[in-house]
Amino acid sequence: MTQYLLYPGCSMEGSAKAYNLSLMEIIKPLGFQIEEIEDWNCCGATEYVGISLTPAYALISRNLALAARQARGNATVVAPCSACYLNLAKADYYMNERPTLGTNVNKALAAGGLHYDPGSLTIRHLLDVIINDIGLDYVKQQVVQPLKGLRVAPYLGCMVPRPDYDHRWSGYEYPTELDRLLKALGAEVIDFPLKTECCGGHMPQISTSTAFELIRRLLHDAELYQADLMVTVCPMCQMNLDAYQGETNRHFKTKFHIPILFFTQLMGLAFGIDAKKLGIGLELVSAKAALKKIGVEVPIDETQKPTKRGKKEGLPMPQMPGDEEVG
Amino acid sequence: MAKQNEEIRIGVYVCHCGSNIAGTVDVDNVAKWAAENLKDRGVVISRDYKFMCSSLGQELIEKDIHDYRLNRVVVAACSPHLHENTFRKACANAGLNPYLCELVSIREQVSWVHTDKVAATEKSKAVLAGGVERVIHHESLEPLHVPIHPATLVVGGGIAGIQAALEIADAGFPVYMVEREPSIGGHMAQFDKTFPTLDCSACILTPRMVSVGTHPHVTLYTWSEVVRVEGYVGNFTVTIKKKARYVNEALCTGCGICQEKCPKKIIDDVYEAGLGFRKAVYTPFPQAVPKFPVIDKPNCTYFQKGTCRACEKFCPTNAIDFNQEDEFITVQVGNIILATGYDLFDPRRVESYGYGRLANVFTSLEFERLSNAAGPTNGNIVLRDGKTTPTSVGIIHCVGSRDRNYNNYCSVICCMQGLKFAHLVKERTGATVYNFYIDMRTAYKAYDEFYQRVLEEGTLFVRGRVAEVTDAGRQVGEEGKLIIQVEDTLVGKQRRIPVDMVILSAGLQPRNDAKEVAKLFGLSCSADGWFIEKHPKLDPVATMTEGIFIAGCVQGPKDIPSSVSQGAAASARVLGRIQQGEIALEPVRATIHEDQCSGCRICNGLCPFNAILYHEDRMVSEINPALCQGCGTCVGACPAGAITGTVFSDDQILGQIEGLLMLNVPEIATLKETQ
Amino acid sequence: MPDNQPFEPVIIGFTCNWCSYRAADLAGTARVKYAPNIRLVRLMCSGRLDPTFVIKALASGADAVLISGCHPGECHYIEQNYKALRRFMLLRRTLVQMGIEPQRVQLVWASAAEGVKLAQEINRMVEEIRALGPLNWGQIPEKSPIQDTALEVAV
Amino acid sequence: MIAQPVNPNDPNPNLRFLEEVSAATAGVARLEMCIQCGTCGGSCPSAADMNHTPRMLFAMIRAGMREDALKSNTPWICVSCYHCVVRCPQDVHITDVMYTLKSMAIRAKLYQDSTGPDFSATFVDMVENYGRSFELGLASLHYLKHFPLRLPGMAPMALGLLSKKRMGMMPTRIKGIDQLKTILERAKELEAEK
Amino acid sequence: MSGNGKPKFAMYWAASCGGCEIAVLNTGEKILDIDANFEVVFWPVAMDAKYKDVEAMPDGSIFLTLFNGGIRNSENEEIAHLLRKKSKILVAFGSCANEGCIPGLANLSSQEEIFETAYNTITSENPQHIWPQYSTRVPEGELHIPEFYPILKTLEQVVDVDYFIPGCPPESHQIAAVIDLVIQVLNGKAELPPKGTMIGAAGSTVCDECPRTRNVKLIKEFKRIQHIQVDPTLCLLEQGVLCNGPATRSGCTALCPMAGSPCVGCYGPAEGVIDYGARLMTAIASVIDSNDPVEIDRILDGIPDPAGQFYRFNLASSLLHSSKKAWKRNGG
Repeated sequence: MTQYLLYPGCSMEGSAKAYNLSLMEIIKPLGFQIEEIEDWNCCGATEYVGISLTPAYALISRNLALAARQARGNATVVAPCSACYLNLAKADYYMNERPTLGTNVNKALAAGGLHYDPGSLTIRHLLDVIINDIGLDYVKQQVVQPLKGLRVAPYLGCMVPRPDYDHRWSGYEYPTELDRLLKALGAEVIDFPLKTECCGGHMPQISTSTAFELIRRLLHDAELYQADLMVTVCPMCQMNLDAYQGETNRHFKTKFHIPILFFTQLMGLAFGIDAKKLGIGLELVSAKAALKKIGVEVPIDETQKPTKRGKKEGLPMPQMPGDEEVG
Repeated sequence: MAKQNEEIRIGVYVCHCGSNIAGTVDVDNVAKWAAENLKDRGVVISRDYKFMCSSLGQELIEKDIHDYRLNRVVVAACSPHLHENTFRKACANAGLNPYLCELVSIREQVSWVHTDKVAATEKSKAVLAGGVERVIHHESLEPLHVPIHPATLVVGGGIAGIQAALEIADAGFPVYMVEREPSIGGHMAQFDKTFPTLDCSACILTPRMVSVGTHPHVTLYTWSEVVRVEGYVGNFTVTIKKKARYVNEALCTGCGICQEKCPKKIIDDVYEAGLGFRKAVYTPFPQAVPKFPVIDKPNCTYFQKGTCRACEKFCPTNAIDFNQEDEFITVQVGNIILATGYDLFDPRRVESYGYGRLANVFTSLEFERLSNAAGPTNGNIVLRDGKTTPTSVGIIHCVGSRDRNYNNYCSVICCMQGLKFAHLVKERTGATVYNFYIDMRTAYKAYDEFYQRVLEEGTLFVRGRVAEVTDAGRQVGEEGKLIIQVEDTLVGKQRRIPVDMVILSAGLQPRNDAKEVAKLFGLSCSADGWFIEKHPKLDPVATMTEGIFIAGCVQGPKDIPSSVSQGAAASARVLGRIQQGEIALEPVRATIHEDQCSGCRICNGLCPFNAILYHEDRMVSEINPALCQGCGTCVGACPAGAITGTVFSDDQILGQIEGLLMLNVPEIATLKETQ
Repeated sequence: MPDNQPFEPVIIGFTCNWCSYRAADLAGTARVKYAPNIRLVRLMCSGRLDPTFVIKALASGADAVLISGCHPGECHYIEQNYKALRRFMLLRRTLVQMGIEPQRVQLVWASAAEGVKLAQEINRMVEEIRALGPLNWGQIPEKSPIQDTALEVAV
Repeated sequence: MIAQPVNPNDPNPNLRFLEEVSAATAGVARLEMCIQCGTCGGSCPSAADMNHTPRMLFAMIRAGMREDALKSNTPWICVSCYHCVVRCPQDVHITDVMYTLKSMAIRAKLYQDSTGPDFSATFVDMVENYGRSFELGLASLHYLKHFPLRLPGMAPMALGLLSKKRMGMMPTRIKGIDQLKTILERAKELEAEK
Repeated sequence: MSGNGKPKFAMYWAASCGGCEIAVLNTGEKILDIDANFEVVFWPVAMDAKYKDVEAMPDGSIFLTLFNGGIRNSENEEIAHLLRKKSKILVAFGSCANEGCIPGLANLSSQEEIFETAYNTITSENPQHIWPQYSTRVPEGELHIPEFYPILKTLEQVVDVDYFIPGCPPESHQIAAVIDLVIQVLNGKAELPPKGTMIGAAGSTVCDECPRTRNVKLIKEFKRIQHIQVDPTLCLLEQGVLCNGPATRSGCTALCPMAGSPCVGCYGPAEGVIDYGARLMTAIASVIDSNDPVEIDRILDGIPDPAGQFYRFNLASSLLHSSKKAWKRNGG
């Protein structure tokens, strides 16, 4: 019986409040035991490493050290935020691959009376735990209000499937975990080509033009595929796509209206939990209209969809793993 | 080991090798030292000479053998891999058993790798002493003579195998060819044109296939696999599993009615590379050799549902036989040629290229079928919808090759293949064609000329490994297209190039069952899975297992010309053997002494060549000398010391160790040279 | 040896005829320089290695032993180098118990193409052993001077 | 970390730059393995805004063009999406090399546009003082300095976030802030020693 | 026992447990043959005799001496030389004299460690660490006790030996056979084997006499006999139990394996084997069923004491003869 330690990450208290609320709501129906790492600190995002190596890794590793101290037996650290997940996983990985880094980090930790042996904790993203530990079958059982007719774009972002040090995901480019989960919730999942493209990361703070272009691409494709809303697994993605959607529209003179929700929020809805409790309404691009559809059939004009895998006539397509479930 | 009461009389010869050795080693000093200090070890004469390998040097040895009644010879010169045989011959000429000679290396292992004269000279003495202590325990040996059975087994009916089979059969010797598929022809039969000359693959291949099929000296087993290999060079016993065809070859005329009438249509993953269909009873292609179809049991309605029998009903000669069963045939052969070819790298693994996800991304083999007049589209190059002709096509090189995430090696053929595709697309569709490459490799006769030609034809070349192929349009002009995103490294900018069709020049990789096949034939595979040749340069078609040869892509990625050359080369080696009638094997062998063997069976599992057999009755193990390859693993493992190995016996090696450590106060200088 | 001399270890190297011995040849033809402290014994395969050889070398004055064979999966006799690996791992455990530092017996994979690698490994090992100091294993003192040969048995 | 250091006796200082970068990078950089295929530049979602594609940057590092390399905006435009890393046929740790170049540029004061460095600096200050990042403070500080003109445009969003309580007005400070500070101090010393 | 010109017989007990003596008595009536055919002149365990009596004997006057025990101290060595001088035929009798046997395992430890164990463990209260002094001054003069050597040596390592009888102890039927042989020789009915022969043993290894069925061997895990239910008919080694049988000289009729307990190797190496332990190691290692270093390591963890396992009886006669710290004390 592994013990799950939650590393919420800073945004869960701020911009990603909805993520936090919905997570706290769904762990009950999921029968999921998880305790927060006491007095955790910021992981440094993508900023600290850009300034100084050892301090950056010391900052991350303090959390690992705390978690290890809090752990009883083999513990798994669960991070809902992709950037946090990657930072923690990376520190754990590199402290091994580069022993000098490992020793230096531990020297630093020692100054604070802490120590961490790389490899002693398992670091995983929330989605991974829900899919692989709790399991889709169990999730299905909890669904009381299938998200029928809701067309969702599954958006994973970069830092969950890449670089994926211990190969937990079904692919670097086109992982299907999120698709499978949303299908299990009864939603209509579009085969979103940009599911692992970048949301712009910290670019809004550094080069707006760069950021807006990245955001535009995602919204553009989501619209093209007539998605009612986009589902994210990461506060930063949600923040960029939601909070900067307006600015992006202004920038490109576009009229995108793509609500961005966290997968935990949709799980909550499917589990029949009151929308308000799930922090729905906290998004800046309102999801009201989209959510109205739930339970109502809205036929989608298939011909509008860009052709992907060929139709029945013509030359046969190569078989793909999981063909039966996809499409 | 040395016979008791035999007086050991050793001659020692230290070679100058011009200045190669003498330049660093005080050879005269070494020779004198040996004469004085190794006298009591049986050294009766010790000389140094300018070039021991010269005829004069050899005569010197021969003369001494007579004059001094030498019964052992130690030469300190170059590596045994270079001149061991030279000096063995010299001894033989003087009537001394060649195996009573020992060559120790003071060139490759001393003069060429050390600079300090004192150190080098001291080490030479040690090495020489080692040789002397070793040679004392040498014994007279005779090479093993093994008769060669004139028949040959060729595994794999691709172009390499076909070439090999025909060469041998034309020389008048029997050949058994085993092919897994219903027809021979291999990958080449799937191609449309062949680079760089663009002659039609079928046109040059089919005649060869026919002559194999009709050759009086070739026995052809298609739809068959080798399941067992016993014996050794000159005398292999091979068991072939002839899978049930459910078609009586004696009655079948190959008229093809059964194929017309069969109601079951299946995607043909092998010959049509998944791009076309075949029936449940089929010959892969019209020119198939042999012409007899096979019934694909798992897909046959009758076998699955018990009804149908359409083929049986319509067969004019009642050749359909649903009761046929797998046959097991045993053949005797003297040599084996493996030409089992390659598998195409599966581009599904490169997610970012979208193969399998994006309809209009094709593999090289798919394109070969697409452009093949006999293919599913009769040679029309069209998109997956079966009708639209592409207006722009991107050809991506190095797919799955030169990539640590997949195969680390270069697949050799992809560049030329990409150029060929470019030409064909241009010729047939007039579409704009892009080639995306890391390095353009056209190193072979008339290959670069072909590159020039394709350049002239206006194919656009982009130096850069394609990052991704996507259908996610970003800007105008990209909708409904496949966008190839790449850094044009010569411009230093990222480009997004919209095309209608993408062709992946996928790499070659070892057959997925290469490792099992290797085990079956007692060969070894490289880490990549290609079969290892005896010598990468000087013996590319032989293997470490005597009597088994390799040809074509089984040894590594190759194009048709190289495969054919190897097929011919392998057959030449085999013919040489057959002509000799017998071969002499190095007497490096292990022997079990029955009286000491307690039958503990420790050694039984250690021999990869299955040379050790255990006699239940006498409770002792025995080694088949012809199967034994002389690795000595069992010798080194026997707890009772009941196994001895010739040429590398315990006494010889322990003696050498003592010799090497004899003078153990070497004034070896400090190692400045290495800093 | 005289004290003014720096300690120069003597290392016996057991090499495989098909890979490491050829690698040594290659180092030669390529004129790659390395420490002269190593003396090679050629075996047909690292699988021929009998721990007796290693112990014999150490007991007869060698300061260390280098065992070298084909890379895993590339043995010319298919898989015999794995037997060498197994023996090496067990032998080393025993020798450590006898007080012989593990660095004194090392296993190095080297293909026929790795002349440079072999040279580097040899140099590295020589340095390691020089740092360790001489082994000169204790010999059983000669039988005592008291002359006592058996008398003829006359009955 | 570098497989085979270039000839240490070669006086040409340019040869050292590659080793320096590799050594300063977390994990094993494998920079020396680059075959200039351009997979990174092709994969990069923000390549359009870079002075040099990553590939060019690596060529420059090899050429010992220290100043040009550290002046390049490329590392600052990198969005850490790791596309290049997982696709690189030579398994070069590209993203981490970018971080290294940033920190080197900061140390050498060679960066051209201070937006990136400042943002990181502001962020890091905040983290070092509170142990947590604090979006409102971060954003306002940063925007005042760099995009004063964007502020009005940002207003609705900021207000939105505020009104929806998605931005705390007050930062939270962790209990063990002093412990964290000592750890980071020690870490900085160690970094300096390198 | 009276003189009357019978050939003289001696048996001595150096560093050993005394089991060899028991083994001789175990021969039953054969003992009487000895008495019938020999005059026993020196046999401390059986009759009173003084070293000076032996010294008084003319050189070579003892026809047969069975010497058991290793050479652990100066007394052992002195008597070894003495008996060599006085005997026509000197036989290294039993594992200790042959190869050091269990006392030889002390060669893994330094003299200090041995004394520490012997004189200062729970078994012996000795707070002042008082260790034996080789010479002590007393009013009457100086007292001497034999000097304890840094390592135990085998008989052959100190004197010239004519024949060897292996075993811990030698099997009684083998002893009997040897006695018969010697008597035959005395009566001119047989020839003595060439000097240096191993007598009272067979030429192969224990497996040769072991009735258990054996197959191709592959070992995935080493098990301690007490932890498993042993198959009564199958080769022990194949069951993962470390059995020294394959490398151990036959002649004991495989008593231990037959009794379901692995061979410990007391009969020493097979003919022509230079280093018993090395041979056994190579055999055992070769049949480990793994090519993965990590897994091999895990499997080898099943052999907690390799040196003790592979050199239990013959450390002193092995090529390395002792651990470094044992001989280092006086420079080897």
